[in-house]
Amino acid sequence: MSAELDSLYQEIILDHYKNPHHKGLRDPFEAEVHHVNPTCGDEVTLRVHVADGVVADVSYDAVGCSISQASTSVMTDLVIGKPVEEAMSIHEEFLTLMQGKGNVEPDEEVLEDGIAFSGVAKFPARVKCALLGWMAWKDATGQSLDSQSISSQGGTDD
Amino acid sequence: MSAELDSLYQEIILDHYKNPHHKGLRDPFEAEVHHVNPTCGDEVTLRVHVADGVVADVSYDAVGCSISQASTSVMTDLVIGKPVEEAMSIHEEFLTLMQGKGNVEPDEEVLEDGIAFSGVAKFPARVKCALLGWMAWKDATGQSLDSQSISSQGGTDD
Amino acid sequence: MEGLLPDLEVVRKDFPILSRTTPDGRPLVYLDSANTSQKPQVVIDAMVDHLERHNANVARAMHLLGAEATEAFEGGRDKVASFIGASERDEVIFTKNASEALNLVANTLALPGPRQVGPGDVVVTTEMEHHSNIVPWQMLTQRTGADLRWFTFDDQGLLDLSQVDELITERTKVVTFTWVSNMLGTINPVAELTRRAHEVGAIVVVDASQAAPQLPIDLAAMAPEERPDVVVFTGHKVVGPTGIGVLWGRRELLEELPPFLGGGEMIETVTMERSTYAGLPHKFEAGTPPIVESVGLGAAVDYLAALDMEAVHRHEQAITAYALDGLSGVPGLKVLGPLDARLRGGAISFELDGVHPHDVAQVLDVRGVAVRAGHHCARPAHAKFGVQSSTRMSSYLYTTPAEIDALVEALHYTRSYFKVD
Amino acid sequence: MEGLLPDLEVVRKDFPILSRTTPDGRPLVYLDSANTSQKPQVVIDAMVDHLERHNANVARAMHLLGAEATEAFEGGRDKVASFIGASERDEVIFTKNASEALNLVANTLALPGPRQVGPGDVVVTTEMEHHSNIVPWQMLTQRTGADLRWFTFDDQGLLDLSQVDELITERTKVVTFTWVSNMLGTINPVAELTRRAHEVGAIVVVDASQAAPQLPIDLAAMAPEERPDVVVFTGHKVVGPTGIGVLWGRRELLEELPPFLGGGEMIETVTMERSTYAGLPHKFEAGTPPIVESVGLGAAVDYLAALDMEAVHRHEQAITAYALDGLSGVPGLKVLGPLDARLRGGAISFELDGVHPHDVAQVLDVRGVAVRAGHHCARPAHAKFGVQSSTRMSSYLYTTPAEIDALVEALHYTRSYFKVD
Ligand SMILES: Cc1ncc(COP(=O)(O)O)c(C=O)c1O
Ligand SMILES: Cc1ncc(COP(=O)(O)O)c(C=O)c1O
Repeated sequence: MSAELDSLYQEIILDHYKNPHHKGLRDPFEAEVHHVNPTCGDEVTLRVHVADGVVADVSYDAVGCSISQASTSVMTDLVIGKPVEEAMSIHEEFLTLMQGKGNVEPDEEVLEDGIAFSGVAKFPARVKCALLGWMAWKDATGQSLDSQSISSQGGTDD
Repeated sequence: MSAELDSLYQEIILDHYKNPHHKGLRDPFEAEVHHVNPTCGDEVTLRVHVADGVVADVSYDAVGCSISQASTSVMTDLVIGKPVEEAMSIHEEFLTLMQGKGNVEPDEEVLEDGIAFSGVAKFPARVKCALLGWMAWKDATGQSLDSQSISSQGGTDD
Repeated sequence: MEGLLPDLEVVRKDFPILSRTTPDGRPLVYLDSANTSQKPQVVIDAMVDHLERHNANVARAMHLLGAEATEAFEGGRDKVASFIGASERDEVIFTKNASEALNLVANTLALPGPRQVGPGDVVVTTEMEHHSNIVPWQMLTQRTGADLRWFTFDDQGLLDLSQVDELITERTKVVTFTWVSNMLGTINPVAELTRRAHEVGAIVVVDASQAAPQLPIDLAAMAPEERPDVVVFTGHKVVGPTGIGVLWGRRELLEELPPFLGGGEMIETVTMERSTYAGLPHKFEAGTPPIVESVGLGAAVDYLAALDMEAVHRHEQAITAYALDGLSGVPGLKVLGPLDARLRGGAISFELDGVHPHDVAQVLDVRGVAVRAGHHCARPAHAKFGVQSSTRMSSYLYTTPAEIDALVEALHYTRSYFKVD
Repeated sequence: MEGLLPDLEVVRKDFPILSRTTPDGRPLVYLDSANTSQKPQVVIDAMVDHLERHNANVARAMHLLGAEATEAFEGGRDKVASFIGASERDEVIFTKNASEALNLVANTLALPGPRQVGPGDVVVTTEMEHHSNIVPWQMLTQRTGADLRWFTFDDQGLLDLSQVDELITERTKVVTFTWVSNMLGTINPVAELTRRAHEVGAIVVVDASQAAPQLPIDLAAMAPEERPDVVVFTGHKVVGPTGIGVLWGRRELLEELPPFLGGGEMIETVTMERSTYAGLPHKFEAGTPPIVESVGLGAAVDYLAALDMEAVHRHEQAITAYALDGLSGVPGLKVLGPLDARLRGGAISFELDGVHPHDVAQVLDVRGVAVRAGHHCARPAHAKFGVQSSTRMSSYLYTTPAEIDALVEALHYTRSYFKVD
């Protein structure tokens, strides 16, 4: 029984929960989103700053359970500094892991601390928790890119 | 089986169905009502003329099954010419018979041809058919009396 | 007989109620399936298993039973989505019945939003609709000042398509019609009407309450311009339980419509001042959804899919042809609707000269033959024939030719009982 | 322990799911009954018997099965009417759940009629409502230009009744509140609030979703001025099935309200141009009603009545007192709501310092203890305490003191697992 719990609450997760990385809302950013898990009320407000096709910063403020907090923290570690395209593919990889019902073998090269969440995939009710921050990031990044393409379009119009 | 049917479709009922009494809409009348059985679409338009506290006439136009047609016909026989109060008590008696699920012994003195409907009480789906005309009569008679008390009130006001 | 379901006797064993008898020992001949279908044992068992072993509320619950119940409930949605070939499971909304689904669309079209119907707009329906696809549109048009117009139909029970240009115009915002009529049996030309409606930018709402039980529906296989925007049906007619209906809608449309009922499950966040709403499908599912009903409906559509809806359809057509033939031998009997089985579904309404439909149904019932008498919630279609009511037999996948024989024989008996001739 | 149901172990045997175990063999401790209740065998059996032997559509069908199904369905209505002491069976309307019942009232109050709510009118609710008793009124007031106002509550979770004069005025058209809170557990003063509302001519809508399972309700015994005009509850919380809710309303009020959903069953007559509507209860029951659900609900309320609702209430109070006592021994645990069992129902929400409610529920689940974590569809009430969510245990008639012990022990374990202290 404790083994079952331990597979969910791996040390890495509890560490990130107690000491979240990159927390707090920062400037500059192109997009800010607010995502909610309607079932349980967990919330995240998240900002993305993209510069030259690279995820320059992700900052956030969030309330929620250990899984949602830790996964948001791990996500920032994984995407900050990466080209947007690469970051999106990490997102894909994490999504695949989470939706795999525990049958997907995570690639530590790509997901780093994220592999600690492979146990979460066996708890369907918690998958949404683990994805809250990631979904917010994807949404915000999409909006950042849109706003940039609009402003750069605006540029060519001049 | 045929016995079961025969208890429902007694000769008297089929006779009234084929040759309904008092059918057609006539003057004078104080109230006209239109009742529908929403389940099956059977309809009756019925007029009541009350004079000196007596049911002077009941006339009607109706479409419907043998039970509803016959029961309306029998009803007119029973109430026309009776003091309103007595007619209402016949109505009560018929209602009791219909709602008795076949366990009420009808009083032929009061219900005359109406006793032929005692078999109907055993067919819950048909009870509404048997009551369509009676309910319309009760409604119209109530309205007749109301209209008379209003006009007689109107009289005292002069 | 050709076209019948293979192993029909085995299939019938799946339906416990079919072995019931009347009080005097006659076998039950259930010919009222357009009203509601009977349930196979697997559907009942799935519901029992759920209630005895997995019952919990869904979505909100994080515990073992909650996870099981949620999986079972959402599994029902997946099965329904695949049964009708929906491209996305979240386009499947559970309502309480087909009527609520139609009201949901009609009500939300009255509210502010990109699809709002207003004065001068036209809503088109048909004269052969079930009341549930008339009254909601009367309410919508009365409340918004829009005009309600309708296709009439001919003596054969076929829609008068010559009215298309007059009815479907730039003013038309909604075109709604039944895929298969529950009274006439008529199968309407969904693709053609939908294409015409889409040409003027109207949305198309199809009442598939009678189609879903009888015809294969494959939304994915339809050309987009011929695919309705909304398709509704009801659980209890597809061998599933009461208490659940299905509204499939194109995602973009469902997103444009404002929410209908407010409450638990359909919100994103709530403060006392204002609320925001959840995404599809939950936006339209206020309160505790029909959980055990979804489990039952999932088992039901799986059962139908395993039989193969093409085979079910062939069976219905074979039985319907046989019934039309048998009925034509009853003197004074007039069928209201198409006489060609290939143009129709399995509901056959008829009049019998000299005997009121109630009385027909009553005599039939005493002989164990269950049919419906009345207006079948289609008074306008009856009015068209100048009658209040009719008698209707409706077969389904478990109906045998021998049951049709029993009906026909009982009709002959009815005539003799009432001494017609 | 005093107050428990006599023969509690025998009663528990009525509920098949209570003998389930977790994957590693622990007994299931179901403490999520405010979310949904478990079902006794008699309810399941009644539904099975109906589906296997008596299934047909109701009202419309004149045959043997149709008559049986109608009697069974309407029998459910009779049983519900007697369960709540309604003076008239026709005042009992079946909806799909409590949420639809509340929406029905809120929606029809927006329509033209003697009760229509308009600009300047006030609708009063409370800050402790379930979302299903907030969102419909937000929608109503937003659509009509009326004002939505609300009672707040104090630290103990009790309504601030000093606001009565300010909130309930001549402008007030509707006062609505929950009888028993699903989050705080608070029991609200129905008689007093109703009397005050009636003094200004407002109608009173009571959400009895949590009250009906736990308290005896006897409408007939209430003084007319203290009797609410509408009382709603939901089938699945009173050991009945999902897919059915109850709206009881005073006849005169229900007659004043226009119909809600349009369609089959709720009409008197239909032409293409206009329709007239049936009388109560059918006026508000469009489409095929929840038939097998009424059968299940009828068996459910009969089961509760046989146990005796006074005894069920005593049981809940005894268990709740025992639970409050046990929880008070868990360090860092704070109950959100009244601490006196006599002032409250059986739902106890709490915070545990240092562990998020999700994580509490997760650890408890692994130990077989099923509780709910989240906002329990009462975000405004949570916001009041400055939190998004809480953990909630909720007992019912089948809950034993030993199950409360298991909860308390699992909470101690949770603290040690997360190394709080
Ligand atoms: C107080 C209260 N009101 C309303 C509801 C809504 O009930 P349902 O979800 O069955 O519509 C609930 C239960 O979820 C409740 O606890
Ligand atoms: C064509 C058609 N539409 C709508 C309905 C309404 O379905 P429900 O009563 O389940 O809402 C029916 C069945 O009664 C029907 O046959």
